[in-house]
Amino acid sequence: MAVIVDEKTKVLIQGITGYQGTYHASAMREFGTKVVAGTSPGKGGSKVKDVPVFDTAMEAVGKTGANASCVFVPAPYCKDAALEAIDAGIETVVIITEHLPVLDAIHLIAVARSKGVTVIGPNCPGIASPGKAKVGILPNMIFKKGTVGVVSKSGTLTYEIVNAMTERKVGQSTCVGIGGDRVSGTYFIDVLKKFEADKQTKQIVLVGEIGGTAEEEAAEYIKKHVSKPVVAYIAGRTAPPGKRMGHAGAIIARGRGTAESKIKALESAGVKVAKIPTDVPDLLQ
Amino acid sequence: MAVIVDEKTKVLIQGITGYQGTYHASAMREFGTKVVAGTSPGKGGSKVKDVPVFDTAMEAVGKTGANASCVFVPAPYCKDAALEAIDAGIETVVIITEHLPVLDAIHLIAVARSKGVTVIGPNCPGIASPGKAKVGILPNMIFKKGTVGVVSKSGTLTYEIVNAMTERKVGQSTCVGIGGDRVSGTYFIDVLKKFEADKQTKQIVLVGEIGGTAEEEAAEYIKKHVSKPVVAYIAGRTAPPGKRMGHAGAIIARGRGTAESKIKALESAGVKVAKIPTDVPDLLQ
Amino acid sequence: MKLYEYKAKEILKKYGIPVPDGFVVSSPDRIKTIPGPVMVKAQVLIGGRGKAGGIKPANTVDEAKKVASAILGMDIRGYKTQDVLIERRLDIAKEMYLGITVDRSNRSLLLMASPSGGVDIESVPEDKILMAPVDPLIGYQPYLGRRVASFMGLQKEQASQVVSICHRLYQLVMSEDAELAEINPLVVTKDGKVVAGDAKITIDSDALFRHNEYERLHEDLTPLEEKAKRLDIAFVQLDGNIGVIANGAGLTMATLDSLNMYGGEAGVFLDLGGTDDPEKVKSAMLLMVEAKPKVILLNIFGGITKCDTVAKGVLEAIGARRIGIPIVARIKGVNEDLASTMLKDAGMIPAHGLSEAAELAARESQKVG
Amino acid sequence: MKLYEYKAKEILKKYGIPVPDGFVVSSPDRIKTIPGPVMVKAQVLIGGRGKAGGIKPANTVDEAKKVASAILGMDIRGYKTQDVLIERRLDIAKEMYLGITVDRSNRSLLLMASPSGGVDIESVPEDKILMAPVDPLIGYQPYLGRRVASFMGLQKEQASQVVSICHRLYQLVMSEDAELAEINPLVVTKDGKVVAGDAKITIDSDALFRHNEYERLHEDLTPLEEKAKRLDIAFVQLDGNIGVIANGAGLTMATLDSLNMYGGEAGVFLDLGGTDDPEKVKSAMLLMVEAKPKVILLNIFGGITKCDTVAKGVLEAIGARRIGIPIVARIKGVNEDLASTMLKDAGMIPAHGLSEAAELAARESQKVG
Repeated sequence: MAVIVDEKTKVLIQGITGYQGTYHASAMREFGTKVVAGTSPGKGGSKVKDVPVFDTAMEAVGKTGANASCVFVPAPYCKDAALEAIDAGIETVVIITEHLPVLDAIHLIAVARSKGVTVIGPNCPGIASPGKAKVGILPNMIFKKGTVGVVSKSGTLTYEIVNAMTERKVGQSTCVGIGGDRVSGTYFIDVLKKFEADKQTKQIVLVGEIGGTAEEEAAEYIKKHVSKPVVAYIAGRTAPPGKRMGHAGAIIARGRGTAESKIKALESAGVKVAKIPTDVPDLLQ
Repeated sequence: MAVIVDEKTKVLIQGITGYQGTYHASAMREFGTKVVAGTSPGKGGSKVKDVPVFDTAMEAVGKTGANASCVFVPAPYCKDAALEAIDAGIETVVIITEHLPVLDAIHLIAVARSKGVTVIGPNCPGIASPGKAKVGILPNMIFKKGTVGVVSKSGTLTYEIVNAMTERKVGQSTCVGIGGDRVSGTYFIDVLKKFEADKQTKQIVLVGEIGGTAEEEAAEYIKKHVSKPVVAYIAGRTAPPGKRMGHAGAIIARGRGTAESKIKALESAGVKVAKIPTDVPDLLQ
Repeated sequence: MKLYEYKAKEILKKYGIPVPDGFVVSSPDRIKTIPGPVMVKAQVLIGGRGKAGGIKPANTVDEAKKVASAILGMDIRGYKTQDVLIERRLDIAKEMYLGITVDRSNRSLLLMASPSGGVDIESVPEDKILMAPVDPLIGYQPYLGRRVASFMGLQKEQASQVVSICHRLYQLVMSEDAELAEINPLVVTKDGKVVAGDAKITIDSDALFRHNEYERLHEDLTPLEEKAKRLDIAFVQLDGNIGVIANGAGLTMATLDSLNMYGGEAGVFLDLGGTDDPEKVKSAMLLMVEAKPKVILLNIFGGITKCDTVAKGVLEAIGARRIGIPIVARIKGVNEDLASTMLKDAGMIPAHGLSEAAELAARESQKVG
Repeated sequence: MKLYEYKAKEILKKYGIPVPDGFVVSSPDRIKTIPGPVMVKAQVLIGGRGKAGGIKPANTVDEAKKVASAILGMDIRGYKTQDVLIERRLDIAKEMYLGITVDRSNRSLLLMASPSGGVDIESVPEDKILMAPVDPLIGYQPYLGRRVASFMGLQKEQASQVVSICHRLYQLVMSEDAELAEINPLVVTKDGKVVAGDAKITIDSDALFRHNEYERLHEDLTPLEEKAKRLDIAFVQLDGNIGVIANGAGLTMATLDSLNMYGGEAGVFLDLGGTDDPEKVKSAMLLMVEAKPKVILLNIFGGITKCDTVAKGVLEAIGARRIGIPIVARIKGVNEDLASTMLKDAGMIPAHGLSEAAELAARESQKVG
């Protein structure tokens, strides 16, 4: 089982000839992922570490059957690349690129949703189902196959938590880094729904941060629809109000979206909330 | 049964205060249709023949539960009105307006399809399920409740054929005038699929005309998916090539879309094709 | 609404698509200088100009004047040449095809491209034509241009020029409400520039309300066509002797088909669209009289209006004049019997159905022969 | 990137949204004439100007100069007033609110409107605020403007002005990549005109690559903030004495939270984003030294790079200087033990986990007091 990516996932790397693209194509392969194609306009016909490179996503999908893509294309060209993947029939688009203009995100995600395509990101570390496949840049060494589903707005903080779990021999079914931009293709609720339905997943870890109301909405959803135990951590309890914390997602505005409101909402939905990230494994059963 | 509109249809008339809107709101009511609301910007709060008028479709839907709309708004404002209806949650939008710019049609139909909304038209006479409901401008007097489903690109020609059927005591389940513009919300195939699934419909009449390839595509579909008997008439056997016949749909281009090619395709799919429109009832069983 | 090549190229230029330097004249005297060796091209709204002798080279001003004199006034497949475009001659390395049109089946715009252009695009084999629908919700994105450039087999410099031209052509179509915008050939010159060799643009006539600038453009219409256009009546001139008036394209065509079955032939037809508005019927009747057919066949299927009201309009149009030709009239709907009587009393031949009307009109037309 | 009111109004004007006549000056001497009775408005990027005395009326040039003198240089909630906007005073009949911003939950733009404006919009009750998401696939259509006008309770003339302003504001947001465009108050004047009384526009800083015109705009940044911005490092000044460097917003916040648990307080933090690029870590270290904290806490979770390579960068940054303050360093990932040894040898305090690092840094900070 696992969610979104698994052993059937065949990955197209968009922007494979760049430093990040090349490095992570290898890392994904080392994780066990089927990396079947790359794109780089004007470099069609070449290879990057045995992976065939195409000029267009249409051709890459046609010739290799890729069904997921991992986008490393720089922000000014990222919307174009993601829409190209969608138009070519890709089902899951993981956008690593950061600093994507919010209007670009709004348009491409609306198109994806209208066509039933899953977008993860932008500005996210990607997704990993240990023992099956990874699409993204999460470090390979931190994972261990298991039964805990992890969904997180954060990148390195997720690594911290997953690493702490693995050190305590608590394995993961799938770990989804959804990214913390204001507008993202996948929110907590989308992943919670999948974890609830996934047989491999027995418990869920949710990692949120201040800003926005996605955690409050997730708490509402958990209360109504999630039967599996959920453990959470919310970053930013001591963050200064009104300061931009590196993410657009971390703006505190109008009294909503504070750590307190999120923690309260989650606790009232029966979620155990850790005080510091490394406490998360202790709260899992 | 019947398709698309029936006794559960509650109609919003967009542009109800215009001559056509007012006239046909009455005619639809006389047909037995539940006409529940009208819109006319700036005239909210008034009534047209007992039908409450609202400023916006959102308000009309919220207050009356309208689930279908009939658009009489002039071409320059028609796309706006249709999208307003879609955004307000209307499920079936029947666009009577003619001369809608093709780019407007492309945009609004794409939006509708992405949201699962049925658009009929533009430039169509609408749809009638005798004994249940009519959304459009088809003349009330020509119908008789029965078991033949009619789908047609044409307006008055449909009236001619339905009238001929009724005079011969052959009743109709639903009659859909899909319009002959180059880009329409509903094509033959969309309706054939519904007629095939509809229990009330026992036989199908398809009225096409030269131009485009919708009839050829319908023939292909009938061959594969339609088990009910189909009778067709194709207008334009003697139309001069390359002349515009009032509809954009009636341009003969590049040897495709001729009456011959359509008739041949339909006959090879087992469809009986009438030589003149009034022969249609003879070919029904 | 089809635009002349010179107008189409003006528009391409406005959107930043390279076209050859040039100018348009309606008289050879207006040619004062030329931008190097040129082509002199007849401006007519029909294909096959080249074969008809409407496109000729010239190397000097005098030569250009001479060639222009020969082409101006030339009859090309029924169209009189009123203007010529004098245009810098391109040093052609490669001719390609690029176009955007409406794709009915996909309900979208369609980007079409071929590495082979210049010749009749219809004779290019299918696997040499890229047909890429533009998803309306996605819109044009650069990846479509890259698909085109890759299909054309272009590299680097030329590829990036083509990507840019695709984008600009799409913007043109969207902003100008073009239902067709075609560059054929799209030329790669010997010095590596990508330039529009010829251009066809058709503006969606339904969208003219938002493009006043096109309303004033010249169209080749006869006075009757002009009148019909103003009345929003489709007017078509054919070869027979029966004038047909009907409402709705399908019904009009079915009327012609039925007429044909009985051996009659339409000489002109007027399609009122799907209306039975008595004023419009009356205008059509007056227009038809001006077209001087030998027999008139009127076939109106009534929707909104009562038949007697429609009949009254017909009588008003005809009543005053003694036109002395047979008029077969069929008006279907509420009060149709009353209408029949009225028409009969006024000397017309009433009919009760489409077949009967067609049969009667065909018979009358054979009489007047 | 927030724009000053005068700049925001220039942009509104460019898109055809009416604004009062006016001009901006940085010195009272520049006021030569005024367009009738005016308001003199401090140009600062913070709310509450009026209450702070930053907005004053004037009726003559002399009065305007006097008022401008008083306001220029004024400190408004920590911001120094460098410019004033001199603007024709509006005859206000009604004050409303109109704005477009990003709606995270709906993943769309959100059109917001209220019949009550001018006051702090946050205190307007919820049922007096229309929140209409703009479906991204539909885009703005006039019906949205009609909903707004109807919600505002406007009729005819004013309604149609508001419909037009909604459309233009949407075009502005789309074309200028604004993440916020707010007109508050949107004024109906006594002679029935709808005019933007005040305006806030924030341009999406991620979209500046397609808006060179904004790159040159003045921003109130300290030299360190300026440097951090160039390096794409988030830099925030706080009240404590510990300098925190971490990679990723979530990890940075978790580091602050953990620090707080152990009684430590951050004085400045640098967030590198989700990278462990040794060059960036090194730059951040150098920047942090300039910020002169009492203790430095470095917390890097390694992804791509080996820990010893990251440690080498840290040592290069620090090595040359004797900064004489405790540095607690934790680098997690491949070769972390080697990195620990390297840092320890250089006199830093290595830590193995987030908690340990936070605890050590808090303890050091209490020592230095």
